[in-house]
Amino acid sequence: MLTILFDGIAYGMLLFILACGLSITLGLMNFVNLAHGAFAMAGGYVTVILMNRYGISFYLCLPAAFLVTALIGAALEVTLYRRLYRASHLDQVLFSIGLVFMAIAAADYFMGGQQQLINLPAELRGRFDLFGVGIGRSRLFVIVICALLAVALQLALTRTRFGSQLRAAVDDGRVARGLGINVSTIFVLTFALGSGLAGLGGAIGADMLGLDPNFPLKFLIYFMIVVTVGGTSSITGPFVAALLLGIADVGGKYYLPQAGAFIIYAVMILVLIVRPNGLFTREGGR
Amino acid sequence: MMTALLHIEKLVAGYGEARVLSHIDLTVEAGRSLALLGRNGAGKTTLVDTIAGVTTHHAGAIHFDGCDIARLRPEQRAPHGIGWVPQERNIFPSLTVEENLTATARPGPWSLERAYQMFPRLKERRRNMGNQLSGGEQQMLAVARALMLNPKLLLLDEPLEGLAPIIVDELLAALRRIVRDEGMSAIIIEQKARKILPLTDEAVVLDRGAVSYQGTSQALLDDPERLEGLLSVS
Amino acid sequence: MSRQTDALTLLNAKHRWRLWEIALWLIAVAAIFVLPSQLLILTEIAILALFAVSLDLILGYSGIVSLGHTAFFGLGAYAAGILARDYIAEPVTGLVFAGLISGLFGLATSFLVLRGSDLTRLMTTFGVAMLLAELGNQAAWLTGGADGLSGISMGPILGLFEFDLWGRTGYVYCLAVLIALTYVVRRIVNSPFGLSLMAIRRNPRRAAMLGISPKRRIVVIYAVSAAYAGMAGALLAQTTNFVSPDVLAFHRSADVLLVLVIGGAGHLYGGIFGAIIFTMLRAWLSVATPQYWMFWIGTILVAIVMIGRERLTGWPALLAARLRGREETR
Amino acid sequence: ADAVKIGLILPMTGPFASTGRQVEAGVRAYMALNGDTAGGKKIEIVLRDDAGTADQTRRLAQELIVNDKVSMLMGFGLTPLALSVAPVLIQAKVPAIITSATTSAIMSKSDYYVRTSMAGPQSAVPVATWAAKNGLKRVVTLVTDYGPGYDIEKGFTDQFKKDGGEIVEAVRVPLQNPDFAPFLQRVRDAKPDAVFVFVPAGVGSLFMKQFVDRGLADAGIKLIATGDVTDDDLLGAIGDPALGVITGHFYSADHDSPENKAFVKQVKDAAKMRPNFMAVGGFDAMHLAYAALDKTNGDTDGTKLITAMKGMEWTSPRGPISIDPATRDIVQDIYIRKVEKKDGELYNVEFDTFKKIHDPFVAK
Amino acid sequence: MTALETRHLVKRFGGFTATHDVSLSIRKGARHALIGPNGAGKTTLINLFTGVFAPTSGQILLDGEDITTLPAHARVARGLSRTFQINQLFGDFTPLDSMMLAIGERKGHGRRFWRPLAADRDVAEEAVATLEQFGLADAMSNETKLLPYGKQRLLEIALAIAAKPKVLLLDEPAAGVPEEEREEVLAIVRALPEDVTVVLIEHDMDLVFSFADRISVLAAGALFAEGTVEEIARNPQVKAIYLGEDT
Ligand SMILES: Nc1ncnc2c1ncn2[C@@H]1O[C@H](COP(=O)(O)OP(=O)(O)OP(=O)(O)O)[C@@H](O)[C@H]1O
Ligand SMILES: Nc1ncnc2c1ncn2[C@@H]1O[C@H](COP(=O)(O)OP(=O)(O)OP(=O)(O)O)[C@@H](O)[C@H]1O
Ligand SMILES: CC(C)C[C@H](N)C(=O)O
Ligand SMILES: [Mg+2]
Ligand SMILES: [Mg+2]
Repeated sequence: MLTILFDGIAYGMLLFILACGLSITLGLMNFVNLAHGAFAMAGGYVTVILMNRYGISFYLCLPAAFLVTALIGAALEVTLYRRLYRASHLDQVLFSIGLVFMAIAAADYFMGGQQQLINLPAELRGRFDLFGVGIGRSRLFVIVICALLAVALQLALTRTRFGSQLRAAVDDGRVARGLGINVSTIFVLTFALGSGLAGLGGAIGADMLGLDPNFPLKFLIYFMIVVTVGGTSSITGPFVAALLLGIADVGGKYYLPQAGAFIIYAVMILVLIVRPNGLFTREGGR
Repeated sequence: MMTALLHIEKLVAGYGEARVLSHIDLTVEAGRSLALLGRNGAGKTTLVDTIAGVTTHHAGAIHFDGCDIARLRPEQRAPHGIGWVPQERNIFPSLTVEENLTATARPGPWSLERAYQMFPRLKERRRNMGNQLSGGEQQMLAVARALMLNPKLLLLDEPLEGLAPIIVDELLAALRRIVRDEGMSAIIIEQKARKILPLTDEAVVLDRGAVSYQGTSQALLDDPERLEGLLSVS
Repeated sequence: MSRQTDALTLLNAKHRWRLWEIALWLIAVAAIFVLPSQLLILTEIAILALFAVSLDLILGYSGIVSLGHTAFFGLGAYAAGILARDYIAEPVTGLVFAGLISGLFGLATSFLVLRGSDLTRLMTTFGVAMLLAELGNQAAWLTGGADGLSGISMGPILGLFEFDLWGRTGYVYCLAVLIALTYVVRRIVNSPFGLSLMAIRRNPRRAAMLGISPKRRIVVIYAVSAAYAGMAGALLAQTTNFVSPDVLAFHRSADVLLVLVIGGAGHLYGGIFGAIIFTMLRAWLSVATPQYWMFWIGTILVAIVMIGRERLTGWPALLAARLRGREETR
Repeated sequence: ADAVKIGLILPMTGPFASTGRQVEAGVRAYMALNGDTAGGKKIEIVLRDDAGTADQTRRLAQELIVNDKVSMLMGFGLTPLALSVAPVLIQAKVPAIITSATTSAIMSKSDYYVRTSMAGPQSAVPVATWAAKNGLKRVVTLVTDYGPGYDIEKGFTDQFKKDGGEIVEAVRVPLQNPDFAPFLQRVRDAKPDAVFVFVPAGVGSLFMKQFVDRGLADAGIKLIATGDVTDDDLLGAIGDPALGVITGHFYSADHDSPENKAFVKQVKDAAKMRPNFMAVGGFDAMHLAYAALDKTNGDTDGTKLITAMKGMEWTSPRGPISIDPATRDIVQDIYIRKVEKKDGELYNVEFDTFKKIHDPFVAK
Repeated sequence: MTALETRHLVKRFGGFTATHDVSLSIRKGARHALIGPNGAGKTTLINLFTGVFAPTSGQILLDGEDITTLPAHARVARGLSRTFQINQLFGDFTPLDSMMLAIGERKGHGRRFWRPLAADRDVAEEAVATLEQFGLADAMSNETKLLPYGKQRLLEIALAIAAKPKVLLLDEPAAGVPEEEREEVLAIVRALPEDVTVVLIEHDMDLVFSFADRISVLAAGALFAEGTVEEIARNPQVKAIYLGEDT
């Protein structure tokens, strides 16, 4: 019972870590970056290569995955994304799906089509019992990392001047510039952060979700669900949404296995019927 | 000795390929205020926005405080000391009133307290999101936001629009004080010439993107017929 | 008065038949005779084009983004498939039936697209499609479940024309349906009703203040669009004699969205051109490099956006002139 | 002396791309080892990607027949993909050799299907028998929620009950399912002797890891499965957690025969991967095509080719196999294997054989 | 005869009361002005009238009919029309398109989906005539968003008038309109038939005083004073909180 709750939380947290980068680029920067999953995949492959080819420790791989994808993100922002902030959402969809296709084919070319698996260090494998609750070590690790990340991000984006400058830049880039906000720098940093987080998510998620060239498409939808249900104006929203969805999904599949595949979609639709703009919305905003 | 704070020479600007302003020459001394007048579509907004850097600059120089800023990006101009109140106010909707004020603020005599002192209404609504303000409150916020940049030159595009008469009086008086006492300069656009001419030093009238009058405000005030002629639809 | 004549000329220009429009359809008809070996892929294009036109009705004209449009497509395919398998094998009956079923389902789910942001709509429509897909999977007794619906054998169209292995009948049938239904859309978007849709898309608040009920209009057009998608699905089921569960799969919703965006949403012909371009490109590339064609498609998509669709092809410019004031805002 | 074309339709992209990759490797390996002529004619492969979408499969099949004039079709990664071409086959009378799709239902839909992969629950039934014999009494089944899954679940369950076992619970996992936790927990809570599993190959490796992580093995629950879970292609990547897992399947890269040695070496050299059961499906499909053409002396009439294929028997890399003349389906040996380490690499090592297994769902 | 009436109207946003127990009654055919300090709740009131916001409590009556819960478009159909303080236009429509829409909808053509737009000659003629009245005819085929602000403002008003309302609500119509044209705009409004009720929100006192026959003053969400132009102009409290000294 509590084990299921724990598993649900862990699964939810994994969704969060994968989706929080998207809630930054989509939610805060208002860029429909469907290529988010491609960055996550990049982070995953960085980890796989470092661990399996060079035997580097998993713990070092995580920051490496973050950095590498953040750099890739920054590079793409400067060369491509930057020019599309003002394009229509549909153009952004077209563009980022194009990137996804390229990433899928490239991953296939360089890494092959099969599942890539990583083996976590021994201390993260298996599970232990705590008051009768079976706690998977790797899952506990995911929960801790995500909780820290959620708090840090929420503070950074709502309590700092950087956060408000970012939102201002997104609201009205022209006027933000006119008032002295360095929109390009802010965007490149934020975009790099969003991609880096995706990469980190990919690195952490590779163990549980697996990794193959189709990753960006396979999981895209889960990221989108989390961000939509959570609402696009904060980090807390997706955090709570991820938890809710994770618990509902795991719990639902446990107790009502016949309805397994319906649950996540049903929960999403219900939430959106009751709260069309997601769980957490500021009344204002776009 | 007074030097020109802003000196514009042979400026041509517009939107993309379209040229709206042709060969504008204009000077604003430090500590002086300038009324920018003209009919609907004359190019007032375009001129002010060009100084702020958010239109397309085609040719000409904009000397500001000793350097040519014509080719600087807008975000590089604000730090030189330009404070801008766009015509449509453009309050950031997803920021609170207070965040709207602090996000772009620069150090100087204008602090949050002072802004609130000038517009107590804003203090009452400080936690409101930018798009949950009344029209007049947005206007106040736009002006306060520009002041918090602590600029040397204020660009005010119809700043009185939508404000209650009593606030208009207060704001005009305050602007006058600021210009006189703090050495800030201001360019003020206004549809109702008679409202601002008494409070500004200089006046410029634009017509179809070119300067059709340049002189002191007093001179225009003294010559109502001339003023009428410059502003009415020919 | 000359101003009034001007105005009427301007308004008339919007719905005048253009040369390229007529040419397009003539070429499509001529293909029956000059491209007999390509009829299968042309059929596929016609079906996808109809599907894209249906999406354009809600996306391009009414501003409702959907990532679940395949719900209606799939429903129509199953409806037509089951009808043909168990009851009536005549295709046109099936087409109408599928349109009705999907239209009704569109009507029933339209309340979901009335609220929230683009993202909300994207995801609720997507969710509906996924639920339907899962339902189709579970209701194996009716739909054949994951194995798909087989055992369909279509009767001759209107009792007269048999489907053939070369796909000639199939193509003529699909093309005829596409032309007829595109003509209907053409009437709709050039009517006062169409204008009100475009207004709602741009500013629902102002539209309401002109006495328009945005909700009712959207419900109507959503149902029409759903019926169109259903008919596209029916065409697929009828020309392939099979309904696979992937008629409800996510990638189909995504594909049709891509197709429409490539061609340009809100242009009526955008979906049609998009379908032609996308299908041809994919077919050609996947023959040239079966493993890595996605890379090249991806590159092309990125290039299209970076270079700008308008600059790539001449026709949107023509259209822009024709539909001045109607292109999407960007 | 004109060439005979064979249309190979596979999912080369999308979620089932690795199926396509393996089958293609098998096909190419056969041609590399056996030359490119059969029945006195040159053989040409025309490869098409259907991305796993049935209407694409169908269109490609039709185009290959009408435009490219292929004499045979081959491939078909998934059940619905195979089913979608049935009407075309019936109309065009062209044989289609199924290299991957496994559902029983396919074969009856057209007389032009022949299969070289696996017939329905062919490997599940022997696993059930083996399990019952080896003292496993209470078993939970866990299968993916789609056609082949149902077939395998039913095959296993029927046989296992017949042999006196008890099915404690039947769990079905959605095809799109990122986390196995709730299902595994259900298995664990049911406290069975063993869990019988079928999930498609790629997912299978993830399943394995979570199975171990959840400590099911420690809780005394044995894992038995069809060979998909310990796919040869992924076994190395799964690593030690896979050790000791018992599966039943028709092919292991470790199968000890000269045919297999040659096959494995060829695929490893040419495609830089270890062949799995999909690859061997492609390999044997080619053999069948070649043999049929030899028999008809190069006559490409579809009906003659099908007749030639019926009853064909040969030794495949997987072992002795034949085509049932009545059902056109494959008859093959099913091996019970255990994952072991050999020369530092993991293999499915065969230790028991069930001979000449037919599709259990089709009365002999 | 009252055209528009509110009874104990209240609107709260979270903890903030924007409309505070407003009971207002506007006579049919009135030229009524609504003034008050910034943030007093004038626009909110219009939004309540037109159904943009639902009131927290209280009632709204149009011609004696309770319209409190009617959706916006149904109120328009009953003769309520408005302009927005901040332009709400169809940026990439032409003024002609916008007018065709407004007039067509008024005539109930909006459900016609088979008849081409251009077939409605009478609508087109009226559209052009209205555009001419507002000096927009020359720009009728340009994209709205490229027009100068003042012209856009005129279109905003023209659209509201095209609905031939019984009650017209104008929220700062003159903002951004040059001084000389302000008078012309109000002249058009003034020239509306006598039984059309006009409610004007405006901070330009010259306009208010020359236009209105009655004025209500709103402050902090509540009705603060009401009376004729002279009464209000002389009211010392109104001077203190709103008008200032020199008006
Ligand atoms: N974004 C734009 N793109 C192209 N042309 C524009 C754009 N904005 C304004 N214009 C044109 O530039 C000219 C000058 O406009 P501007 O807004 O500067 O006038 P203004 O004097 O500020 O008028 P107003 O009194 O109405 O505010 C007008 O003819 C207008 O149509
Ligand atoms: N959606 C909202 N949420 C919270 N507060 C709001 C909202 N909309 C308006 N307000 C507040 O309600 C008050 C009244 O606003 P309203 O727009 O009605 O003022 P107004 O009288 O029209 O003022 P102005 O003359 O400045 O336009 C303002 O203080 C505003 O901040
Ligand atoms: C490749 C496998 C997943 C194919 C599956 N057994 C099917 O028949 O659908
Ligand atoms: Mg202006
Ligand atoms: Mg207001």
